[in-house]
Amino acid sequence: MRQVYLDYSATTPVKQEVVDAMLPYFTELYGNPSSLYSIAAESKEALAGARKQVAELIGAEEKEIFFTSCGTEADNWAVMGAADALRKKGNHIITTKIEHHAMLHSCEFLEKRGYDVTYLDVDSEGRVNPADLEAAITDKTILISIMFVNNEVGTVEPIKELAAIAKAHKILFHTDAVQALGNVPIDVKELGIDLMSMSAHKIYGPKGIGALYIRKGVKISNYLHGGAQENKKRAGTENLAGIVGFGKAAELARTNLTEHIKHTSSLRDYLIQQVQENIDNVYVNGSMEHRHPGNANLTFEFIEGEAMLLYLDMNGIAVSTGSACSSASLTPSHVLSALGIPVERIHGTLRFTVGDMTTKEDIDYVVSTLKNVVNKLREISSVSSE
Amino acid sequence: MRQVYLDYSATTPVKQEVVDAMLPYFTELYGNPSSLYSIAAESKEALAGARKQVAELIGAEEKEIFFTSCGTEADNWAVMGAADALRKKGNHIITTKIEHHAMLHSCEFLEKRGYDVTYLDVDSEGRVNPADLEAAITDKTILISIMFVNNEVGTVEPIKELAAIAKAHKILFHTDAVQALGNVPIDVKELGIDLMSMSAHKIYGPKGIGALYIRKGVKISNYLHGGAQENKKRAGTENLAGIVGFGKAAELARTNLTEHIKHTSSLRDYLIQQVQENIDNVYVNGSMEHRHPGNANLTFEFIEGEAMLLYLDMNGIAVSTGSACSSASLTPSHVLSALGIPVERIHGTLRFTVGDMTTKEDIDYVVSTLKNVVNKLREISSVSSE
Amino acid sequence: MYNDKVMDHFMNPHNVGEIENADGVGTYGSPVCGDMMQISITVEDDKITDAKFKTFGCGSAIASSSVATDMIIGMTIDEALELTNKQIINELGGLPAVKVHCSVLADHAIKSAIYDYAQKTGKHYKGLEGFDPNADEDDHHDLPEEA
Amino acid sequence: MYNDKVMDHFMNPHNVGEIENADGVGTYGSPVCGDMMQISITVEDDKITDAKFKTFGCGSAIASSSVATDMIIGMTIDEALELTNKQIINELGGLPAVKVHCSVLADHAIKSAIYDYAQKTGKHYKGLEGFDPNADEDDHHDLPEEA
Ligand SMILES: Cc1ncc(COP(=O)(O)O)c(C=O)c1O
Ligand SMILES: Cc1ncc(COP(=O)(O)O)c(C=O)c1O
Ligand code: FES
Ligand code: FES
Repeated sequence: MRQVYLDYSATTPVKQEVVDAMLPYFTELYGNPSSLYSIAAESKEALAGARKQVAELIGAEEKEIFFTSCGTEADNWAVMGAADALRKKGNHIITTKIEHHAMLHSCEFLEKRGYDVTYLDVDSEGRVNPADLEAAITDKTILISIMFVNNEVGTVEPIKELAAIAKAHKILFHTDAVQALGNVPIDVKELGIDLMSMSAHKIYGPKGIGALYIRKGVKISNYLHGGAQENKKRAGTENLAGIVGFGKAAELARTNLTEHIKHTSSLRDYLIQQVQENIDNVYVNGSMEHRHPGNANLTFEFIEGEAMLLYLDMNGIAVSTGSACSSASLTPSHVLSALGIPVERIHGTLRFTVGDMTTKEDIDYVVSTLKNVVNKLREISSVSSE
Repeated sequence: MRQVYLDYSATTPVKQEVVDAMLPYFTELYGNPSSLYSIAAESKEALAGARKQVAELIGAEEKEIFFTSCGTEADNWAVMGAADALRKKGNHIITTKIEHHAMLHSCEFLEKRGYDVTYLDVDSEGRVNPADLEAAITDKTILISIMFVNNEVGTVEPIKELAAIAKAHKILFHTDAVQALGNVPIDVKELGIDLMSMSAHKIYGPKGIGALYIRKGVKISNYLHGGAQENKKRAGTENLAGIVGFGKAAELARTNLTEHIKHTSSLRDYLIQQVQENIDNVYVNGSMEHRHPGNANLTFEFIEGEAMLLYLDMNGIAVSTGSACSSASLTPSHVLSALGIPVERIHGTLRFTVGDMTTKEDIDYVVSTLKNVVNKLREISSVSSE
Repeated sequence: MYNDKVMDHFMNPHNVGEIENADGVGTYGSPVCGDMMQISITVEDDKITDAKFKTFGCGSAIASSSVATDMIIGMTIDEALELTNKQIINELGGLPAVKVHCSVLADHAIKSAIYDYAQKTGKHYKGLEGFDPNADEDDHHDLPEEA
Repeated sequence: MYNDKVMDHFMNPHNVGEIENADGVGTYGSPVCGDMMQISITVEDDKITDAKFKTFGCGSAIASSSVATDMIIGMTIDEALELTNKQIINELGGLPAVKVHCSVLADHAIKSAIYDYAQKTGKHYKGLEGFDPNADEDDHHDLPEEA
């Protein structure tokens, strides 16, 4: 049976070149980068090389890149580190209703410990209105954190405008760019970003390695305390092979960016067009103009997401759902709710994300399978258009 | 030139079997364990298998193992999580003067935020006196954290006795077992441990993956907030390949434990004996009775550690120093200071750690090289026995 | 996440549809909470001779509907009223903890269908005492979250 | 961590030893702070004609001693007194930031040796004004930590 993976926003396979770059650092060049002997110097050089590769992808300087264990840690560090360092200045944080749980749950943790958090609304396409940000700022605001690209609906936020507002008020601006990295052009200097979270496993690198960009001059408290790694800002023996893999993936993402965007957006557009032609009562969620190139977030009325997902899986197709029944948590997607999508539709929503390995034949197979699955489930369903 | 790596306490090469176990999880079985389709189910199973392997190494149940990004994160989580969760009960933490910086710097961070920390002394062999612990406990004590095996001198602490004292006072007991894992037998149930930190890269697994054992029933706050991974206790997409590698390494450590201890301790003893026979004015630091099987911490009088380290490195030998001039930090080792070793001797100290790949020929080569190096540096030195 | 039996009932559900001129029809849940189930039954001599379902819901809800309708066909009304979600789960060989509530749907929808039958025929059943088909439909989501 | 030139001076240091009947001998540092350097010099007509060192210290301290003694041989006393640790570092092609202080040792030890020579001969040098060989020997460790 054909296998089609259309969940590149959940995670990506590691590219062979990336694995090849990593391999020597397990068995041969295993020295602890903090040690002083020759084999450790090679590890140190490898770290420096990877740091450069990640810096180049986002227009940063090497010493502004701090490796973490994942995007989640980068998010936690940014918000916890800013909250701790700036406690005397204020206790107010502004973020949005559509952030990843790494940000939302960190904010909830802080709320229970004396911080105030404003969660900005978004419009029906998932975009933050800069005027809302402006209005939410108080003299106690110490951090503004707005994601670059939403992971469910793929909406790209107006980061440059938002960062400019933060700057005008001299407030730190953080963005969770985990979904943006390698999918939209990013130049942190031009965009005016102070802190930015990244993760390797969304750009064909390994899982369990991320990074936080900290603009030169920005001071936040450390979050992992211990050894002097990462220029004394993030302790813990470095995930050497993981970092090398992240670096290689970043380099590939940089050199392939234009081609990657072209490839994924054209297949994504083809998918949406084919689905709309072949299946009734389908909605596309999010913005078509400001959108992650691989993302198609689609609602199929009258049926439920997990059921679709499982039927597709039985046909070798991997997609994801943000619906109630999709995961350990049964509450409907906070992102789709924030876009104002009615709950019954949220339950019928699937996220498809195409990636570098996706082909037109894959899409054709997915659409024809999807058509059958939707028909079958609509027959079973107790809800209908009549 | 012969290459001899004698710094297994800094990090270990990853065993080939471990790399082989990891490889499929990069390019083939790359599914995000949180997803619902088949390829993700395989990832989930792989996590469960690794959790079992780690649990078996320490006599824990699978659901008591929570993967982290390193030993440092496990230490931070234990102390920060306990401090946050038990703030209402008290603000006093007891640890020792010889902990790893992951613990010490976390404690210093807490001290600046209203917590009191007692740093217990150790005797000249590096052992904590249980009576000192008993005496330090107050009604505000919420956590006792004492390392299992010290990373510099290799001293094994009387964990069972110390944990029993904590238990008698109903205080949480954490131990940093990063150096103990795979080097001494550990049964968390029999020892009465509540929280225990581990790291894969000290047992022939990859860098950048660790774990915290949390005894069933023990409640500490989360430290990385976000998704529902690790039974909702540690967020962040799992380092899938890293976890699989840790699992495999744990399995090998368990099945090889007796052999590993025999192999390393006999070579270590041979090293010490040969050094003492061939070089004058050498001291062995730490306990010979309660000692990490691979550790030889030796002081060579009248010369300085970094200089020795570099000369050895030029001869293909990798060892480490805890001396002033060994690392970015120039303060003399806090561990050797706590043992009461005079500062001028601390500067002349090297740590040798032997491991599974070490041979008798390696040791012979190291001893004969060391003899020349020590002689040469003593000739240059402005300090002498005269 | 589901065992083979659940997957089989989910992929090839039995008794899908609506019985024309059914003796009793019950629905439970609502699309707003993500699950809605309709069950229709034919009754002869106080025995359920046929049952069909339509379900808007997850794999577990569909599989529960399928196996529950299988189970009640041939039962007396009183036996069917005693059917618990636990029995449905057992018949399915188990469900993941977070999905246990999906089987509650089926047991409620069956009760609702019998309630409809009882209303139409003026019959009384002990097993229906205290049963309110319009009770808070969110109930089945109120189970404690997985530890 | 060290460049080739530093490594070369470290592995094959020049001028190791003590000059018998030296005209001046100076030590700086102490084993307690991890570094101690002794320099002995021969002086003819206010010119340093020979210099030797013994150093207890790290690679950088040994390399600094080696290159510094090389540098002062042939210098006049006044020139030697003007030698700065910066020049020593330059001659070595650079040192890691945390190791800069090690070169200060050499420049102090040289001054101490000249001081000793001045004391013995009753000579006065402008470059020695304000120099106290017994000043706090921990000085060279007081540099700011790397960022
Ligand atoms: C005793 C001890 N604790 C903690 C750590 C930190 O572990 P990791 O390097 O995985 O962060 C180490 C090793 O570096 C260690 O030896
Ligand atoms: C927008 C966003 N932020 C943060 C994360 C967390 O990154 P990681 O999985 O590396 O912890 C993800 C992905 O899971 C994401 O999509
Ligand atoms: S029907 Fe609600 S989760 Fe299954
Ligand atoms: S002599 Fe002190 S660090 Fe080099």
